[in-house]
Amino acid sequence: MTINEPDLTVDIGGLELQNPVMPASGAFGEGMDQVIDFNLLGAVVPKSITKFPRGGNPTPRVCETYGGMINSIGIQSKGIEHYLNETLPYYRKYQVPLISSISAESVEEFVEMAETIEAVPNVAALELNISCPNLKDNGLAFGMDEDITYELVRKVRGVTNKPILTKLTPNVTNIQKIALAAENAGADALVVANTLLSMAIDIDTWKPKIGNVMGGLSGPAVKPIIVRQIYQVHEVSRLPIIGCGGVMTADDAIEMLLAGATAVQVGTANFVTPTAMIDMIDGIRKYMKAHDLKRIDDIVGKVVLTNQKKVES
Amino acid sequence: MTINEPDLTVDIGGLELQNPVMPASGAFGEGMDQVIDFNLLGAVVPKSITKFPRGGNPTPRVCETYGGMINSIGIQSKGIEHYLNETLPYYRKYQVPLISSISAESVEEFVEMAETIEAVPNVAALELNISCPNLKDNGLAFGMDEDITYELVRKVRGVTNKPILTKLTPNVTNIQKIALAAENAGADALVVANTLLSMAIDIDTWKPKIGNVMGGLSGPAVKPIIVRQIYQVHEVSRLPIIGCGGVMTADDAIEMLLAGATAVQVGTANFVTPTAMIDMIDGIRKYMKAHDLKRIDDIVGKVVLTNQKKVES
Amino acid sequence: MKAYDLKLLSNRQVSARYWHMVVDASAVEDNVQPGQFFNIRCGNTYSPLLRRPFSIYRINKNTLEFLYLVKGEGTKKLTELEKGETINLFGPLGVPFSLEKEDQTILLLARGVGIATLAALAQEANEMGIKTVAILSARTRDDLLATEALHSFGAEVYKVTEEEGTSDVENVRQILHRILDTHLINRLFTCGSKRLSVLLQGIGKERGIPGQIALEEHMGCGMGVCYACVCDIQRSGAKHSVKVCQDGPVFSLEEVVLA
Amino acid sequence: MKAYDLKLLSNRQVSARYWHMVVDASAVEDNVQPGQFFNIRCGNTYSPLLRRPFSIYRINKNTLEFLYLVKGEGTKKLTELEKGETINLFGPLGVPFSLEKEDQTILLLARGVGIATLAALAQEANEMGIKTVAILSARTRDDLLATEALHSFGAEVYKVTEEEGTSDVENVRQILHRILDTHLINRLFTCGSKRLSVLLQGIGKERGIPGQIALEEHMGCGMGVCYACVCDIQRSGAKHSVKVCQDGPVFSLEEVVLA
Ligand SMILES: Cc1cc2nc3c(=O)[nH]c(=O)nc-3n(C[C@H](O)[C@H](O)[C@H](O)COP(=O)(O)OP(=O)(O)OC[C@H]3O[C@@H](n4cnc5c(N)ncnc54)[C@H](O)[C@@H]3O)c2cc1C
Ligand SMILES: Cc1cc2nc3c(=O)[nH]c(=O)nc-3n(C[C@H](O)[C@H](O)[C@H](O)COP(=O)(O)OP(=O)(O)OC[C@H]3O[C@@H](n4cnc5c(N)ncnc54)[C@H](O)[C@@H]3O)c2cc1C
Ligand SMILES: Cc1cc2nc3c(=O)[nH]c(=O)nc-3n(C[C@H](O)[C@H](O)[C@H](O)COP(=O)(O)O)c2cc1C
Ligand SMILES: Cc1cc2nc3c(=O)[nH]c(=O)nc-3n(C[C@H](O)[C@H](O)[C@H](O)COP(=O)(O)O)c2cc1C
Ligand code: FES
Ligand code: FES
Repeated sequence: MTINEPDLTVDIGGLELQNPVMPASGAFGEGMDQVIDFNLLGAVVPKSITKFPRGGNPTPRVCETYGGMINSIGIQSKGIEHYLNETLPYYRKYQVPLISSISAESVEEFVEMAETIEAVPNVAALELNISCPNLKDNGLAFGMDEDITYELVRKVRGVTNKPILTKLTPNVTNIQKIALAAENAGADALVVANTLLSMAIDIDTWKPKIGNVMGGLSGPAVKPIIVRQIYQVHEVSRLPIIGCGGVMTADDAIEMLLAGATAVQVGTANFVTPTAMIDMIDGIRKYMKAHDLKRIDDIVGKVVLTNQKKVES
Repeated sequence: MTINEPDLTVDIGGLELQNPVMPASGAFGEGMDQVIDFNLLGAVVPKSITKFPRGGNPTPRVCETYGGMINSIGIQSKGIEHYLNETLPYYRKYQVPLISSISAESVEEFVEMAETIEAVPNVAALELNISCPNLKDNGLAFGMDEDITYELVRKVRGVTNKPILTKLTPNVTNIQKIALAAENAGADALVVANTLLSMAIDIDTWKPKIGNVMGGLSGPAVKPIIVRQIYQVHEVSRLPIIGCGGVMTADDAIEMLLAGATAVQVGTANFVTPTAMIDMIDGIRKYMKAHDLKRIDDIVGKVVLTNQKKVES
Repeated sequence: MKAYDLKLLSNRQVSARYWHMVVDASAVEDNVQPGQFFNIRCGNTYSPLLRRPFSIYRINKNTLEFLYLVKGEGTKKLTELEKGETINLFGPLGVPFSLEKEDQTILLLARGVGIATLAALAQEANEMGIKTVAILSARTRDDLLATEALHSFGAEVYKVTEEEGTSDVENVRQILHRILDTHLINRLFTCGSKRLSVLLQGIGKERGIPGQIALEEHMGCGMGVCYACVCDIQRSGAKHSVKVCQDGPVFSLEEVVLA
Repeated sequence: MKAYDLKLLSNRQVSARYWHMVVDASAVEDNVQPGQFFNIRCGNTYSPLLRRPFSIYRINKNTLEFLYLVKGEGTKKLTELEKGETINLFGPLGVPFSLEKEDQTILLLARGVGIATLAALAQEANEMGIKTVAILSARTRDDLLATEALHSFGAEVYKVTEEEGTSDVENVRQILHRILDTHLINRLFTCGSKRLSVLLQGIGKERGIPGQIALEEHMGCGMGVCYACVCDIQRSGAKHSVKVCQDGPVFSLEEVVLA
């Protein structure tokens, strides 16, 4: 008797992945190759890169909250030169697609960086980090504005043929509008979402627990907010969604798939359990077998709303 | 030797409270009089009332997430008549100020209800619940729009001399703008904030865990997001802020005071520990003694930012 | 009602899925009655955050007993507590069952954990000199936990299980009719199964026998303030929304809407 | 490096604020060296969420020992773990101290939990036939925990405490100069105090003695991917950002920026 193995492959805007689990940018890197086999992942996503080297923010850069962590690293980066010369060549030994996350200070810089990376064959797709809380502007980010999102994605679309993943910020009034702006501008997929702008204060020292005062919240605490946003985006957009925020286990990943995600990114969980992504892939496979599901598409967006009398709030 | 007891009184837009701890609307009610002495609270805040009786949403109306709970009650209400004839008279036996939270379907209805309540002597202040996720409009609420917030508060201001507390929604891109809109329209205080729109799905049944699909997240999980919003609102507004969201202990209350709140509202904690608010008042008093703080104002907004090199994100 | 820190006198597994817990209740001031429940904190962290409601299984002079099914995170955490540890119980909450002095014989129809809820009632009936006939339904014979307790209260017990293929509604209907044909039953009580409650509601109406039902609903506060636990009651031709935690969990079987 | 589930062989309080923990390390494949650390999961829930870094206090054939100060939630949770339970340790992580075969005598200046970090080094020095002189600083004499261990490694130990009023920088400076005047010290090592590190850095420069320092910083990943744990290094006239978890925790005392 041969057991039919479920098919875990997914298509993210033309990019075929062997399974729907990949790291979240900034919570993954070369150092992890000693702990997990990168070739088992759906994709690899190195930390967001900036054009010029950046020093990042004062320490402490991370702190804990109940069921979550706040980080304000400040996209410490060695710049795109180093990325092209050191980071990308390092990843060449792996067979899984590499997604380049880029972060920039202006639309023009995004375009410039996208152009540079367009020329690199071993980059399979671009992820536009338009969502990092930008403390210069009191936590505002490109991704908080519909028009800027549209313009930014549109211009990047003009210079690249690689799939464009747009990473949205959850810190918005209406994520559907931003999602549609990115879709209309030509994005191929949406990452929902980055971290929730947060703050914690030490009541003994009266100082913020993060050197940079505010930072982004990630981890289990944020999952219900992100699941809701995935559901909302899936309602209006035809683009594949990559769920991100509080995915710790296969169960969390499956919940996001049911809400409408086609894949997930994993950040904080890597710190808690270095093998989390591998465990998750195994767990999804087991779940599919147990529920006799053949393909990931059998789960995506399949949350059951019938019998749910929708009553006004 | 007489020990100088710290002074816990606070002034919320002209309303003097004996201490900065009060219940959050919807998570408090008459049934609690068997568990705590309401006369020890800073104020009482009955559940938001609507003009007409409302049935509320399908069950299950609550579910749990990591460190939080989602609720979608749907403001089940017996209508303002019942409120005037039964609820308010019940509270007359207590000496602490009563704050009436009102919820409405239109600006006009808010005004109408405010007018009705203006005539009631034992209502000390009005709380405008402009922030409940309104599922009719895909989670949109009055408080998500600057202009509507301004108009709504302005019109209510026109019909009442009672202090107006405006309860903001945290589900916005820029809470500072909404806060300023409310302030400019004549609000006396700001409640920061209501619940975060969320969703959870049962991966066994594939159904949403909340009958109404989405609901509002409260509890420890959301505290860092709310602390950040208190800090941001305190940066731009001169109005007293009532922090609300994840206050479980005196330490949480103090953290919000440091961020800029003058008082706190307590919701979910009442379910976990029915005496939570009383414990909290004791805890704040102890903290003030231990730190030799004379008044609540010695804490409000006193988060220490010096030596904090503000570096670009 | 009050939140009590009570000492755990015993907490042990009694079958594959059920645990039995005894707490020292000498500090509990209120009078505890069958049908009421306690909202119990499972552990002392914010995970799980909310309390979990559990009916009182047996009411003794200085102790209270609970019988619980291990279902999810909360009940799993409960099993980790050990004898001698302290557990926080909020209660007693809710409206109890009511027996009338005139009652001669009552009928209980319980399924699964509903057996725990009705066991306390059988105890009280026995103390009042009222005879109990009980139909217990469960997945397996192993899950028919309170049978002995019921026997000790002098109850006449009928058992049906999936395991034996005897628990289908049709069979229960036949047993019910047989009992009602041969006993003078004054009052019906049920808990634990929607299907069986619908059945009993119908038969009660047919035969004009009054009944009571203990309902379950997800709870926030347990004390009537949050409106999480509502259900509908049909009274004088109109639907009314009531709160399971405060107006119930025991309702009139005739009035409850089992849609 | 790897995340190991190891058995707790012992976990007990050794003074008012410190605990000592021994784990069965027979499964640990990597060679563990003084100055390295493990990132330890304190409990198995998401609260605390992040792992906590702890230096290796003693490295034995089949066991590893840790000495920890009970500070906040994570270390409090650690104290709740009992002998026989399993604990998840991720490591060994980071760059160890380095001793040279030519070294004759080394000097350790440790404060508080820094004593735990340097104890493993004294052990190695002893095994290499290198003599150790150690100055241990702590709040109370009770906190000077590893004194006996250091003695057993043949170290010459100087102790200063707040309790005795001997731990001020000026006094430590005098002790340091006295030691350096009377011993031929080849290498300096320090851990646990910013003020003392600044002092030792200055004296090392004055006297031209190379040194190493083990730093602490709040960590996210512990494996060099998140950039949470950075500090600055001054090298060839320019400042470089380095990661404590991967490039350290041991750095050259001359290069580290102790601003
Ligand atoms: C009045 C009343 C009396 C009860 N008496 C008993 C009893 O004596 N013995 C017993 O084993 N069980 C009883 N239950 C059911 C018991 O409360 C649930 O099984 C328990 O809350 C499950 O918690 P969990 O964390 O293990 O499961 P999970 O499924 O993980 O719980 C998740 C959430 O759903 C809620 N929930 C899940 N199932 C129920 C349910 N059936 N009713 C209400 N809330 C639920 C939980 O309280 C929690 O908030 C009673 C319920 C009510 C309302
Ligand atoms: C490389 C290294 C080796 C260490 N070795 C030891 C040791 O052998 N023995 C020992 O007792 N302590 C050691 N520490 C310090 C130890 O990691 C902290 O005391 C511990 O993390 C505190 O956790 P907590 O939850 O009890 O305290 P909390 O203050 O509640 O911790 C809150 C958060 O801050 C972080 N944090 C707090 N203090 C420190 C600190 N000093 N360094 C880094 N992060 C911190 C925690 O990791 C956590 O994320 C070491 C630290 C580092 C970086
Ligand atoms: C330490 C840290 C650094 C991060 N750096 C980046 C980054 O450089 N670019 C980015 O787009 N997101 C960054 N993020 C956000 C994550 O990619 C992810 O969106 C977030 O952590 C939510 O997922 P999680 O809950 O699984 O961690 C970072 C997150 C953490 C915790
Ligand atoms: C069950 C429940 C019902 C609520 N009902 C209302 C309401 O009627 N009006 C309102 O303004 N807020 C309502 N809220 C929101 C609370 O007032 C409060 O803003 C929120 O719970 C965050 O605080 P917490 O974390 O302390 O619970 C409700 C919250 C809960 C949990
Ligand atoms: S649980 Fe809150 S009203 Fe019943
Ligand atoms: S802790 Fe993540 S880089 Fe050091």
